[in-house]
This record gives sequence, structure tokens and C-alpha cells, in this order.
Amino acid sequence: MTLSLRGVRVAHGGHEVLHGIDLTVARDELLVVLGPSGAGKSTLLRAVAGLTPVSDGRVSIADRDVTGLRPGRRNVAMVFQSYALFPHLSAAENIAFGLIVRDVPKAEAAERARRAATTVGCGHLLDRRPGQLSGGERQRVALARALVREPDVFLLDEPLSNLDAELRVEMRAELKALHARVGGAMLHVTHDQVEALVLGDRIAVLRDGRVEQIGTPDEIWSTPATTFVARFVGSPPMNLLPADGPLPGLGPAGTLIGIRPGAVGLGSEGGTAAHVERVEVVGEDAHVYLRLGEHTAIARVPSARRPAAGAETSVTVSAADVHVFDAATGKRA
Amino acid sequence: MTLSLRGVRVAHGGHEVLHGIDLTVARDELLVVLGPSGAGKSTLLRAVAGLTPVSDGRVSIADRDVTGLRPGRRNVAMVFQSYALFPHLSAAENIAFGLIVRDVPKAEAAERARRAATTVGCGHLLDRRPGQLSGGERQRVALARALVREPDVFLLDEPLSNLDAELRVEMRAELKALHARVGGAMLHVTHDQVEALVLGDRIAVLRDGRVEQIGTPDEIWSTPATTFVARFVGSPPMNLLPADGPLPGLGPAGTLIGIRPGAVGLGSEGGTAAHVERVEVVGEDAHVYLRLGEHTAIARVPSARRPAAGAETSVTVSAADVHVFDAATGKRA
Amino acid sequence: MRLRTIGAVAVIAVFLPPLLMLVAGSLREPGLPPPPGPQLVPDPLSTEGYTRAVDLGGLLRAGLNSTIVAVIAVPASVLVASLAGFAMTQVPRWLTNAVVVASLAALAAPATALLVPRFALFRTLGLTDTLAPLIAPALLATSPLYPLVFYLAFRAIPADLYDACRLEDLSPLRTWWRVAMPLVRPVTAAVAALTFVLTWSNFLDPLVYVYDRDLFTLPLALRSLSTLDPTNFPVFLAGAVLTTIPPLVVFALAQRHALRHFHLHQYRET
Amino acid sequence: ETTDTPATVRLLVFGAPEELQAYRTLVDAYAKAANGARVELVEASDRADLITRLSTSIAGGSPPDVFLMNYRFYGQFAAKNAVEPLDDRLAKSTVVKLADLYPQVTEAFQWQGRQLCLPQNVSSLAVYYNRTMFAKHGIAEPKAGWTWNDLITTATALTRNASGAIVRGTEAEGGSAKVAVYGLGVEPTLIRVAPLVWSAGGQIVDDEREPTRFTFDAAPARDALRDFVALRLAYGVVPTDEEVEAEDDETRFSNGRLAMLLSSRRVTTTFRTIKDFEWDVAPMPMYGKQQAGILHSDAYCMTSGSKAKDAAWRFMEYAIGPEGQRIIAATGRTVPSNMAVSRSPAFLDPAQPPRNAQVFLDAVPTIRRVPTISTWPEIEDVAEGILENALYRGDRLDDVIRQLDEQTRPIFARGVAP
Amino acid sequence: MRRRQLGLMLAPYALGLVALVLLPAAVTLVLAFTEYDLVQPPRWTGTDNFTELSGDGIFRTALLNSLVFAAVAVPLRLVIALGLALLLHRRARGVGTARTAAALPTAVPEVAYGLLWLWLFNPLYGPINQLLRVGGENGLTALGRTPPQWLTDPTDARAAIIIMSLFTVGESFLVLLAARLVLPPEVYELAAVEDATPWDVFRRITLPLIAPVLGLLLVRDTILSFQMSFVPALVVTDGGPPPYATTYLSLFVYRNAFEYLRYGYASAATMVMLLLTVAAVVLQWRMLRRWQQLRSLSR
Ligand SMILES: Nc1ncnc2c1ncn2[C@@H]1O[C@H](COP(=O)(O)OP(=O)(O)OP(=O)(O)O)[C@@H](O)[C@H]1O
Ligand SMILES: Nc1ncnc2c1ncn2[C@@H]1O[C@H](COP(=O)(O)OP(=O)(O)OP(=O)(O)O)[C@@H](O)[C@H]1O
Ligand SMILES: [Mg+2]
Ligand SMILES: [Mg+2]
Repeated sequence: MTLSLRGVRVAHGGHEVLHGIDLTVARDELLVVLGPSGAGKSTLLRAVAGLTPVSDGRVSIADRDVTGLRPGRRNVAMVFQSYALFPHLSAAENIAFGLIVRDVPKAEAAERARRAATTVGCGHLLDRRPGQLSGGERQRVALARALVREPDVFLLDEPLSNLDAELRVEMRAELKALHARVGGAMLHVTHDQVEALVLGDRIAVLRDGRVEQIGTPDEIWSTPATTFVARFVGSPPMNLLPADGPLPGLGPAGTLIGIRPGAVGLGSEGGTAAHVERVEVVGEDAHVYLRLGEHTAIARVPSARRPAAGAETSVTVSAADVHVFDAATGKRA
Repeated sequence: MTLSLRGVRVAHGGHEVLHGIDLTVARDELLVVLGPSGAGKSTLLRAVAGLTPVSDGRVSIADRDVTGLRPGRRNVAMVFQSYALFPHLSAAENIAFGLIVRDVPKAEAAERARRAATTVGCGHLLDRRPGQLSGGERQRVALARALVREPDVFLLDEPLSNLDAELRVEMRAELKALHARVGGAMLHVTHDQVEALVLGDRIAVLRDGRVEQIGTPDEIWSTPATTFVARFVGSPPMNLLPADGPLPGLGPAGTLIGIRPGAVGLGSEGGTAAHVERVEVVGEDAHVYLRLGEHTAIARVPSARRPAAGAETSVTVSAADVHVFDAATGKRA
Repeated sequence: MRLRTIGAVAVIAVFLPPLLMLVAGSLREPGLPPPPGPQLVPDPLSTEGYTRAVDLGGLLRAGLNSTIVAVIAVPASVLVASLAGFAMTQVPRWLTNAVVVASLAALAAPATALLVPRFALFRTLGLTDTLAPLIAPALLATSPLYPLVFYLAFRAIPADLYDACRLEDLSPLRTWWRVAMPLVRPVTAAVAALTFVLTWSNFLDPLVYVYDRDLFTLPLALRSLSTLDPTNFPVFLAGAVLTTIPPLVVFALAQRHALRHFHLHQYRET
Repeated sequence: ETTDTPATVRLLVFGAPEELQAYRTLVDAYAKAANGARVELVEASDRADLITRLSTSIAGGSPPDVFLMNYRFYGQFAAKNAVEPLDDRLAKSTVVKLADLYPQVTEAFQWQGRQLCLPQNVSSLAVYYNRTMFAKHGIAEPKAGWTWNDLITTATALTRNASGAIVRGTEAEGGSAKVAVYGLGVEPTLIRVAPLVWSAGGQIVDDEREPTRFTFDAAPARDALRDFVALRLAYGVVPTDEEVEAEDDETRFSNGRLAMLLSSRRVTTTFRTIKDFEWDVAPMPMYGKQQAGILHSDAYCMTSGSKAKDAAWRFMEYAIGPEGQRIIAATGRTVPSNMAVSRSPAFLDPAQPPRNAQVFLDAVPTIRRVPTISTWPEIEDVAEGILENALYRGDRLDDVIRQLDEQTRPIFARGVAP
Repeated sequence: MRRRQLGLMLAPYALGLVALVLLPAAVTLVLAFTEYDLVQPPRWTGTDNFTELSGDGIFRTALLNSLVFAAVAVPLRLVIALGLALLLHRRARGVGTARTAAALPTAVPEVAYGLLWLWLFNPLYGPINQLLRVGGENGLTALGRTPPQWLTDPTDARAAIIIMSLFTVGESFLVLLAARLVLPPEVYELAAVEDATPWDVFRRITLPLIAPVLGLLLVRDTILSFQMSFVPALVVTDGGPPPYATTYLSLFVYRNAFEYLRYGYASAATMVMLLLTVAAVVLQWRMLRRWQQLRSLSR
């Protein structure tokens, strides 16, 4: 059940939102779509589902051109960013909806709905209406509704955004397990890079309606194709400095050097002098905001070894940790 | 403008959701409310706003008992988890709504709305209706709408959940700056612990309608009051093992020992033997899922130094990193 | 809340008295010279008006006919209106516009302008002097207003819900039944109650299309009672009260069971 | 059709429920008498309903076979050939002869020399009066030969306030609210004014047969109109329009607060329920030199589109015959058109008020009628509005007459004469 | 299949619309150019009927009456219906009863309703005038005026017909109530938090959100006001007081068509009535658009 998009363009009333997307999701692959708010992630999913007409290009599922096919014929399941739960149906009925309308026997549908609900941890809420659920609970119901079927393509639009960390980790594992069991192409939109890195077989980074880079999490992480990808993936984002800036000798002139905060060493001898402007403690880690002359940089250090705000320190970077980008195009050099 | 809750109870049709919440948010303090999905976070906010009646207890704002007051008289601004944007108004009109109904002159209201929108990065969307915005864009409009006023209390219900990491970091900084400027008590609901740890002056961890612990981020992190807080804050969550389990000698018998994944040392000599079941790479870090006899544990190591799945390794833990909990009550021992 | 109750009481105080007078009048004893003005509590009280109204006006038979007509026409109207209203949200824009314009034009056509051509139509079909012409307006939902009302209601449902249905490959008919209809229950209740009243009080149609006294509906029977002598006015009023009771019950039921507050939008979508 | 399979005859009538009940009895009796011939009664409530039904069904091609219609309104159907002439059938009939009926009324239904409808009743105006009240105040009851002056004197003497003192119900003298009992009730309509005009030897239209205009500008008619209007404006013996709207004349009479009422036979049924006082009828007073009454009459008409004319005719024969007339006379509402029946106890029944029912029969020879041109209903409607304002508001007589003329002339012009 | 199903869903209504309304109405309108008395076949007369109408004083009066009625009653009725819907949309003690009470006058058969008001308006004994006379002397009101002569004074009679029509707003009321009930509660919660005054809530939230329904009802009421005044005028005032104070177009048409058998002439009047309706609707539409544009300008 490969899913492939060829030159897909989508416009919202004259204003083009997707500018020719090429994308292939292999059978049984989980592709995470990552991108800033407003990049066109939801629009991409809706185009695949057939809910938004494409103005140009082709969508095919399992080698079948579905561009002109109505949504119901594409055999996809979707979690809407807005959940789109039916307010008049209980959680159980919402989840079983797709089965019931496909004439799955009532008892079987109820049983499968119950199982799906239990998987996403809302088995105890089956009798409630959406109006009586908390935000995260609604999202789980929406997720269960998509998971209960076995479609060719799963389209999940930020399905975990309203869940807490623990549940999210659990859900990720469940999603991965489910995908392994059921197969089918899975397109998972998220803005959470951890989720993207952990979950994705590959990641597509979207920016302003264009695919900026596609690759495995490792590729995306270790060889970001552009400064945009480099900064977008990773939190705090990668530091970008001119090669002839405060940390010279790490890249050819006219390029930008990128250093992830974790690769910024602090306090060792012989480094570049830096001023600590602010320190944020995030559990075991601390984010240290540094001033290097006229430039700023962030370092991530274990919070036990963090400098105090206002202190002077020194910065060392090993050349192996440096990414080099063309200053003009932002492309990886 | 202190906000204080005394024994607040809220029931949804017979089913009690908040079981007596005591909470004080000092003037100019930012309190983050953290808790799993369904814990009652939104309900708490709604009770403060006066949208959900409390069945017992008292809410006071700036030393004024507001329990019986209608929402409009409490001078709070709120971001709803579901945004609650007016579908018929443009983003600009949505943002300016609270000003317009307070008879702020049109021009001034428009100007302030524009500024607020720019702050949250949706200045270019002012003429759009909510239906023409992406999920994250809607959320930003909702946020701008709350920030445009200067109320006694800000109530933000997961205001950043649909934003990407970069924007989120930006927004956090903006929120912090705004709060520093405007003052007032701020109650910020989130399920994102990083957000909680970075943003909060203090954090209240909610569980099943009860406050499990309140404290500064540091207190919550370094001295979690219960195993629940310990596991909930931190991702991957803290490992909990019986004191007389695979890693003996770290706590008195009958207790549980808690070790954060980052504190689990791998591969050094003389440790306890462990089997690597699975490895998740999350950028610079790797989460290593370990089997220790009949127990499991997670270690967080730099991804460069991660073991391979299936490998045998050894685990060492320094006693200083160990949290000890009562096995029966889950309370910190 | 308390204010609302005061408002409600005020509404009752304004709207109910005229009808109480109707009831009071119906309880006068027929045959007495009529009083110069209305009396709030008639003296002597008598229910003879009711007995005589039922006899003289043939109210039982007429009530049965009215009931038959309503039982068929009201559900049919609601069905036609809601189906058409739903289809209008799904068909191409130009067609929707055409139907809206045609409906407004139909609304504008006065009943008197339709009587004669319709009579010819029904006669050609052999339907005069049956109840069919009285049920026929159900074909256009009793009034073209109602499909339009349904159309607006269906249009206000968040598009995501329709999208979810399209994904599940639900046919329009099933989307209508399973999702759209349950979400507009207050509208359905209102339209059902209103079509009931319109059908129930339809006077001109039976006057023109029905000859046989055995097919008379309540408004005709009532009209006949209205020609009674002034001394028998209570009889007419009793008939009016009896005729008003079913719509009253329908309104009460509609407002009890369906016009409750309905949480349609309690989820993320604006 | 043959006599073996009698076609169903549709009879369109209007009336109050009791009246309709009488027609049902008639139809049933006919069915029995005619061996199961079937007549389906199509019931309308009032004249407007009846005309709506009749016209739509004629237009739709399925008219009733027989309908009942007042002579003042049948003209529009007659002029459009919607009514079947009956001369041939009358000539052949062994059951009904025109001579059995009052000629004054059969003539009303002749159109261009042909008999179109068969009248069912022949009513005329009479003065209903409250005998008990007359006795109480010691005032002589009206009797044949009394005059308009007598009427005014009597009415003035009977117009009294709550304490029984004679008052004059004109606005000038302190408001009409004080009047408790009025002397006379009369409607401001053409058919109430016309008899006065005729009595004075005048005409209401320029040509009885082919009228083109009202002639109230000529002396006797003008005077009659003036004297009619004076009832309210000069003498104050009739209730104000406000009072009439508050309580119509029939009700006022029934409640014992109106001494006399000018009306046709129609109100008899209602008045028979009066228990508090005795009442009776008197003939119309003489306004001018001669006695003059005005015809009130309905007739059975056969539609020319009927598909069961023979059967319909047989029913009409029955309805106009003694049997049928007796059944309808029993309602008390009508004066039978069949001379024999009208003189029988079926009508004159002394056990039932009014005792003096003979008044109606005595009036028949003096009865006249308004023109029957096709647009007469419109003319009456227009005239009514003008007369109402004349009586109650006191419009200037010249204006009234001018308005009557101007507003009706085009309608006269459109009319088709018999 | 989807298309066909939608077609089938629309079909009954479309059939009813065409067969029961549009075609019959078209036939009637064609007859406006004929002389037709419902008995004899129609005779083509071109625009004669319209020429005659233009000189017909009764028609002009009826036209004026209808326009005045529409101009006064339509906005009032809509405002009342909207007020009722907004007052009674939330649950509280007595609201259920009040809803039924407000809808009830619509349920009373028209004939009875007319007669009922005939009582209420009774100039001497009617409760309305009795109420107005409270505190006054000699049958005058407390202000020393004579109470309105509902049935005999032309202006008062017109007012009476309008007042009657104000009580039968049940239909608009119920439709608006239903429309209000399906509005999203969350935006109202937000408005509550922002302490928007009821007026602001009404003007800035409720009104724009139910504007489509309101617009539809406005059009419908305008259309109907040319027809609706029929039974009350017939039963209560019988077109009077003279001269034709409450003769509305609908009554004029009815009388001419069915009482005077001038169907062609009545059709011509109907045609004028329709044109007038269209003009009114178009006018309203343009005004609403102007208002919307103004609103968007003021942003
Ligand atoms: N109207 C209601 N009726 C019944 N139960 C309700 C209702 N609203 C909320 N609840 C329940 O109350 C509990 C708390 O809900 P709340 O919305 O406060 O959770 P939350 O902490 O905000 O969760 P989330 O992070 O998922 O938004 C949940 O278990 C929810 O199911
Ligand atoms: N109906 C519409 N009309 C006009 N523009 C629209 C419409 N829907 C979406 N857009 C615009 O298209 C762009 C892409 O929207 P989309 O919803 O795909 O973003 P997204 O990547 O899902 O963002 P988010 O993470 O915030 O949900 C956005 O800039 C949005 O404003
Ligand atoms: Mg999106
Ligand atoms: Mg919540």
C-alpha cells in the first residue's frame, strides 16, 4: 500500500498552500510530517484523504491513482486536528462509527471499539459524549476511531498534541506496535520533534508548502539539508554562526557553521570567552544562553554542571560536531 | 492580585472532578498546572473563571471572594483549550473583542490587537476568519486574545499545545516577558513538562482532582513528593524499583527507589548486569530500555555512546541520584 | 436566572390571557343571551358547549380526518424538508442557489393564487373529494420556508463532521440520517411542531378540495360552528378550544423533548 | 342516465349547523321518498365560502349539480351562463308548477325571460319588538298601518337611560354612554334604505332592469336617505357604531336593551331562545304614501355544467314541493315560497313566537326587489361602506349621494342585466 | 451514486415546488392578462386589467394599507420573535411554559383567533379598553383621552390588525429559538469571561451568528405580510371601517377572485403584489448588504 504524491498543489481560494509536493510512503512505512505551524501539514493530509481537491499533481495509493476518487473510496483513516467527534454519539459509538456504517456486526464493532479505546487509554469513558470529555480524552477517542479500522493509509494530524508526556510515550509505543501489526502507510503530522525522531521511519520536513528534506530521523538529525531543518529539529535549536565569527576555523569563509547546543562545551581551558546571559533549568538539563561578542548561542549542559547567570565562561566546540551551510542559500555545504 | 482557592470542589453531574483544591498564586506569580489528561486541569481553570460552578470551597482574587461572582466580574482573561474563537469574526476582531466590549476606542483596540498578534506571530493573518486558519494559527489567535488585556488573572489552558518547538520556545519567552511586564497571577495549564519546568515560578501537579505537589520547578524535579510526581515529571519517566530488587543497597527495605534515566550509568565496570531490549534515538540522546532480571529500566545516554539493542551491559547508579519512596503510600520517604 | 424567570412570567402574562378568555367563554351555558363583553368566570359554568360542539360540528369525525392528515403529512413534511435542506448543502452551488430562489418565489405565491389551478390538477388526477389534496402540501414540506431553515441549520454544522463522514464513505442519505439529523434536533422539533400547526389549521384547502362532509377537517367544522347564533357562541368557543388542544400538546412535547439546550460545538472547532 | 341507476346529486348549501341539519333532513327524506336516490350535501358555512367553492369547482370542471343562492347574488352566475334554465323542465313537470310559488319571488330569478332558479323562501323586512318592554313603559304596540313618524316617536319614547328616564342618544347631549336601552336597531345597508325610498315613491336606480346608476339625488330617495340617517344623528334612537361593534343589534335585542329591530325572518330562530321577555313582529311602518317591503330570498339553481341534470331536477321538484318546504320551514328561519305551505301551520304555528307571523305573508304583495345585475354584490359592498359613514359619522348628505353615485357607476357599467 | 442519491433527496421537494406552487402560480399570472370569471373561458385582454387597476381607488387603498402593514408589522414581529427566542432559550423556571404560551396563539385556528380578538377589542366591554380606562373617569383613559376605537376608527382599526399579528409570531419564534439553541456555547462562555454586556453579546455574537435565519425570516415575513393580514381583516374588521381602512391586498384579491368572480383582475392584482414583494425583498437584501459593508469598513 504505497502512498505517493507527485507534484501535488493545493490552493485555498487563489492562495496556493502546497507548491508541488513529491512524497512516497512505502508500504508499512511510518512517515512523520514535521513542520512549523501553517506550513501546510494538515492541508497535505486532507489532500491525501481527498477532502481538499488538489489543483495539480497526482495522489496514488497502492499504485492506484486516486486523485479523482472520492474520499470514501480511498480507504484511509484519519485523525482530524480538530478531532471531528460526533457530538451526539458516545465515545464508544464514535469509535465504532466507521465499523457500523460498514455493516460490521454490532457486537463485533462494539468489541473492536472497546479494544481500540483500551489501547489509547479511554476504555473507561466509553459511555460519555464528547462534551463530557477533557481535551486529551477527546483526542484519544479520535485516535481510537482512526485505529479501529484497518485502512490502506493512516492519516494522523497531531494525534498526541493534547496528551501528557507519559501518555504520549505510551501512545507512541502503541502506535508503533499497531502499525507494525496492521501495516499500511502511515502519515503522522506532528510538531513535536521527539515524537518525530522516535516514531518515524522517515521524516519529511515541510516548510511553507514545500518539502525541505526527507530522510530517516538519523539523517535529519545528523545531516540536516538546510539551516531551516537544522534549527527546526532540535530543542533548543542549533546555533548558527558565521564561519568567520566568534568561533573561527570551523568552516570555510562565507559559510555558516551550525553547532547543536549539546555539542557546545563549556568551561574547559582554551576556549572562546563567553558571557552567560541566562540559564534555564529543565530537569536534568540546563540551557545556557551565551553571548559571544555580538553573537548569541545556547549550550545544553547537565544541570548539575551549569554555570551561573552572569558568569564568564569559555566555549569549546569539536570540529566533528560542526555542520556547515552555505550562507546565501542555507543549503548544507 | 493574589489568586487563592480554598477547598474547591467541582462536580460534573454527580461525579466529583475536583476534590478540594487548595492553591494560592501570589501576585505576579506564574503557576503552571501540570497533570495527566483528565486530571481536572481545565475544570480547575473554569472554576476560577466562574464558568463551572464550584460545589464547595472558595475562590478569591486579590483578596476579594469571587466565588459567587459572575465570570465577567472576576477580571480574568482565558485561553480555552478549544480556543473558542468567534467563527464570524476575523482574527483581528477576535483579538480585539475583549477591548471593544470594554469600550476601548476602536483605533486603540485595533492597534493593541495588532501588537498582540505580532507578539504571537500571527500579525499577517489578521483579516482571516478562524475557518481559514491552521490549527496552530488558531491557537495563536486565541493566545493573543487573552494577552491583549491586562486582567488580574490569566488563565491559559494548554495555550501552546499545537505549536512547533521553535515557536513554543519563542512563545514561552514572550509569555514570561509579558507576565513580567503586566503582572497579575497567571495560571498556565500544560502537559508539557519542559514548558512547566522552564516557565513556572511554581508548579502544581494535579492528579485525579487533587493537588499532588506544589513547589518550584527545582523542588518538583529534585524532591518529588510522590512516585506519581516523580514519574510524571521527566521524560522518559523515572525508573522505580523495589529497594531490594536488582539494585540493592540504595534504600531501606520496603521502599521503592527512584532513579532518573539520566542518572543510570551504563557500561562501567562493576555494575549490575542488564540486557538492552530496545534503543530509541532522540537526536543527541538515546533512550535505552533495559531488562534487569524481572524488572525493566530506562537509561538516557548521549546517542553517540548508546549500546546496541540486544547487547548485554552493566548498570551503575550513584546513591546521590536515588530518590526513596514508601512502597505502600508512594510518598517520599 | 431569576431575571429569566421574571421574563418568562411576563411572557406568560401577555400571551396566555387571551386564550384563557377563550376557555372562559367556552364554559358559558349555550342558549343564554350573550353577555355584552367577555366574562372571566362565566356564571353559570357549563360544559354543555363542549357536548354540543362535538355533536353539532361533527368534531369527532372531523378530528379523525384532521388526525389522519396530520399523521401522514407532518412526518412527510419533515422528511421532505430535511432531505431537501441537506441535499442543498451538498449539491453544487448553482443548484443550491436555484433552489433557494425557487423556494423564495414559492413563498411569495399567495394561497389564493394557487387554489384554482391546483383544483384543476387534483381533479385531473382524480383526487378531489379525498384527503389527498390536504396531504399533498407535504410534498413541499408544507411551506418552502422549512427546507430553507433546515438548509441553514445543516450548513452551520462544522464541515469537519461531514468530512469525517466522507472519509467513512457514508452515502449522503446515511450522513443525513446518522449525523446531520441528530445534530439539528431542535430544528426538527420546531419544524415538526410548525408543520403540524399549519396542517392542522389549514382551512382554504379543505374548503375547496373536499365536498364530502365525512372528509371535513376540524377547521371546516369549526367554521361551520362559527356561523351559529350569538346565543350559541359558547358552542363555537368550545369547538375552538378542542381544536386548539392538539397543537398545544404538540408544542409542549416539542419544547420538552427536543428544544433543550444542545451541545453541538463542544469540541475543538470554531 | 337511467332511472335504474340514479346518479348522485351534489347540493351545495350554506348555513349555520342547525340549518344544515335541516338540509340533511331534507336530503334524507328525499332519499326515502325517491327510492334511494342519492343527494350528497356539500356544506359551506357562509356565503363567501359557498361562492369560493362554487367558482373554483366550476373553473376546475367539476361543479355541484344544485346550489342555493340569494337573488341578489345569483346574477353573476346567471350572466355567465353557469345556471341552467328550467323552463322546459317546469313545463313538463307534474310535480311543481310555478303558480304554486309566490310570483313576486319567482320573478326575481328570471334571467332574460327564462326561469333560472326555483326560490325556496320569500322573506321580507319586519319590525321585531320587545312586548314586555312596551308594556312596562305603557307604550302602544305597533300595528299595521303605522307610519315612520310613529316609529320615531315610539323609538324616542323607548330610548332610556339606566334609571328608566327618556334620553336622547346623540353625542351633543352628554355622550351616548348613558343610554341603556335604545329604541331601534337598523343596519346602514342598501336593503334597509331601499324600502323607504320605494315607499316614498322613489327609485334607488335609474332603471330597475338595466340600471346604470344610483338615483339618490332625486327628491324622494334623497329625503328617505336623509330621514334614515336622522335616526342616529337627529333622534339618537339607534346605537352608535361603537356600541354596535361592542354588541350587535341582535344580541342587544336578546338582552332586552333594544326595543325594536328592523330585520328579516332570519333572526327568528335566535329570538326563539329568548326566555326573559315576550316579543313579536310588526309590519314595516309606512314611510311614504305606499307600503313597501324588500325581498329576501334564496333559490335552488342548477349548474349548467351539471352531469346529472335529471336527477338534480327531481330533487329540486321535491325541495320546492310541500314536503321539502315543510322540512325547511321547521327551522323557523324561512318564509316558505310555496304559497300553500306558507299558509299552513308549518309556518304559522301559533305555539311558536312570533305570534304575528302572518305579518310576513301580508307583506308579500308589497315586496319589491333590488336589481339583479351581475355586479350587484360589488355595488352593495361599496354602498355599505358609504352608508355606514353616513349614519354614524354624519357625512354631508350631498357627499354621501355623490360618493354613492361616483363609486358605483363603473361597477354598474360592468354589470350584465337580466 | 452520490449524485443520484442527492438528486433523489431533492426530488420530492422539487416536484412539490414545481407542481404545487410554481406552475399553478404561473397559470394564475398568465390569467392576469385575460378577462376570466372562473366560469367562461378566459379572454385575452392584454394589459387592460392593469390599466383598470391603476384607476381603482379601492386597489390603491389596499395597496397602501398593505405597505403600511408590512412596514410596521414586519420589523415589530421580527423583533418580538427574536426577543422571545433570546429570553426563552435558556432553561429556567417557567421558561417551558412561557415557550408554549408564546407559541400558542399560532396554534389557535384562525377563525377562532379572529373572533377572540373581536372580543378583546370590543370598544365598550373589551378587556383591552377596560384596562385602558383604569384610573380614568367617564369612560376616558387616565390621560383623559377616549380609549382607542379599535373597530370603528380607521387608524385604530389598522393598529388593531397589527397588534393581532404581533401575537402570532410563534413560527418565527420557534425557528429562531431552534437557531439559537444550536449556537456554540463556548463563544458565549468567552464572552462571559470578557464581561461583554448582554447588548454586546447580542450585537456582536448572537445577531451575526443567526443573521442568515433572521434574514430568511425577514424575507418570509415580508412576503407573508402581504398575505397574512387576510383572515383577521376578514373576520374582525371585514375590511372596514369604511372606507376600506383594513382592506389589504390579500382581501382585495380574495374578494375579486372569489366573491365578484373577477379572477383575471384579481390575478393582475396578485401580480402587482408579487412585484411589490420582490421589490421589498430586493430592497431589504441591498440594505442588509450595505449594512454588512459598513460593518466591514468599520473594522
Ligand atoms: N461535562 C462533563 N461531564 C462529565 N464529566 C466531565 C465533564 N467535563 C469533564 N469531565 C471529566 O472531568 C475530568 C476532568 O476534566 P478536565 O477537562 O478538567 O481534564 P483536563 O485535566 O483538562 O484534561 P486534558 O489534559 O485532557 O484536557 C475528566 O475525567 C473528564 O472526563
Ligand atoms: N480555508 C482556508 N483559506 C485560506 N487559507 C487557509 C485555509 N485553510 C488553511 N489556510 C492556510 O494554509 C496554510 C496551511 O494550513 P494548514 O492547516 O495545512 O497548516 P498546518 O501545517 O496544519 O499548521 P498547524 O500546525 O498550525 O496546524 C496556513 O497558512 C493557513 O493559514
Ligand atoms: Mg494543522
Ligand atoms: Mg483540559
